[in-house]
Amino acid sequence: MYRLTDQPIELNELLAFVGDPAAGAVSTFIGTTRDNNEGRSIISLDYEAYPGMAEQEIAKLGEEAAEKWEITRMAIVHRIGNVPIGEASVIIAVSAPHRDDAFKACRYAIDELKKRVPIWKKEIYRGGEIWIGSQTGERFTTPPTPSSG
Amino acid sequence: MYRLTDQPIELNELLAFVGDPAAGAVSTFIGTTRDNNEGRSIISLDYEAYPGMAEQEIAKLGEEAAEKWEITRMAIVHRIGNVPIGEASVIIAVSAPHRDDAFKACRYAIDELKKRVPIWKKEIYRGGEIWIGSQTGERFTTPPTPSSG
Amino acid sequence: MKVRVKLFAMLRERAGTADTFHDVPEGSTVKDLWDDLRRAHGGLAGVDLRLLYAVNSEYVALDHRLADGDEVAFIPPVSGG
Amino acid sequence: MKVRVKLFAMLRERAGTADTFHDVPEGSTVKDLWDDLRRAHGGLAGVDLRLLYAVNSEYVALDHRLADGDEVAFIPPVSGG
Repeated sequence: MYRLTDQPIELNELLAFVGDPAAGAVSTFIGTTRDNNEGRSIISLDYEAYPGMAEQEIAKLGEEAAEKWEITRMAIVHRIGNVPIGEASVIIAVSAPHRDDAFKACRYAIDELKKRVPIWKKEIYRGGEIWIGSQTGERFTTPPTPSSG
Repeated sequence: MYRLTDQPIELNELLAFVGDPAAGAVSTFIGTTRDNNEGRSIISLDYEAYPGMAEQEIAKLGEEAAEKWEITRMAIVHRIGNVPIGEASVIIAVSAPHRDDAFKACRYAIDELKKRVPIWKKEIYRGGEIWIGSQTGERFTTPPTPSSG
Repeated sequence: MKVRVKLFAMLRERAGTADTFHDVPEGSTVKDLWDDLRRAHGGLAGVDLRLLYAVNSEYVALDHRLADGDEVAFIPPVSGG
Repeated sequence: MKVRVKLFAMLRERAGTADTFHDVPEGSTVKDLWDDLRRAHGGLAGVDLRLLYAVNSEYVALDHRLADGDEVAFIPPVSGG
């Protein structure tokens, strides 16, 4: 299960998908919106993706993980749009016969996702907005627009 | 939240407990009953604990993890009694500002739990029962009793 | 040749466009197209980020040669997760 | 002195008891108690597992000296998780 959604991610759905009688271990990772980042007080995050390619790259992560470790099933769901504090922007679930494979595949997926899946987050913080990854000092900081503020 | 239970473990309860606006990452581990082990066809697992000491040792794992990594909150719940195939015997959830700490603390907790928390599992398989960890060849295999199937 | 251009996140905002069609000469590379775009959109001129490039949803190098009908995406530093 | 003895898992099954009280001489160690138990319960005689020992819920060494009222647990290889 490799997909984007503009709705809250349902962890139970991912767990049902990866559940298997042959699996003895499930590792999950949940990325949530924190209320602060580098001294900025965060209101929410806005996620944007390159649809099609993002899902394709996410599916590649799963294939690569399955080549590297003995895993049973994997699910990666990334949320797009506005994600309030405390809600999940991404959930990864991996089942495997043994825990070492589950942990390593889960860690690999989130690390690689952050490096190369075409998804971007804009931080909406008290006092402005900033595209994370593209910030270079204040040059790329834009004031919040009335509609998104 | 460090406890034993004789009921199915509710992951959502653990996630609610570790959820925190300051946390950006949650790593969870779910250990489930597999349908096979070393060629044996498993029917279920029976878990027994030294109550009191088991909970105390589980809580120590959390304290140790909090000394080693920057974590926000941790929950470890282990199920006792009969655990059918596919159901969780243990769930660990760790929240942290950043994912590296969450993953490492979660991994540490399950690895150490398996080494020193006084909990034991007896495998009920087709053809017999065996205390995992105490098996030394067939010497310690006992035939299933009619009541435990 | 005609190619479709996709801009995202900060690039999209600076260009003021997300999805456009461009005419490019035969033999153009991704770099040629990017240079064109920077001339066409003043907001892109100052961008000095390390970009990635995808043609038809696969990452390619900056000197990748374009074909008619290609979908070309300019990908600023990703920040999913 | 009187101590409480807790046996678990395979040890419990082999001894046929989980929770009993024993009289031990002053100055007895965990090892002395274990030797006693093996004499008392034939099922424990053949056990050659690497055990752990806890007194009042804290792991101790085999030569730990017991006190009156201690709760002594004999812990076969754990297998939680």
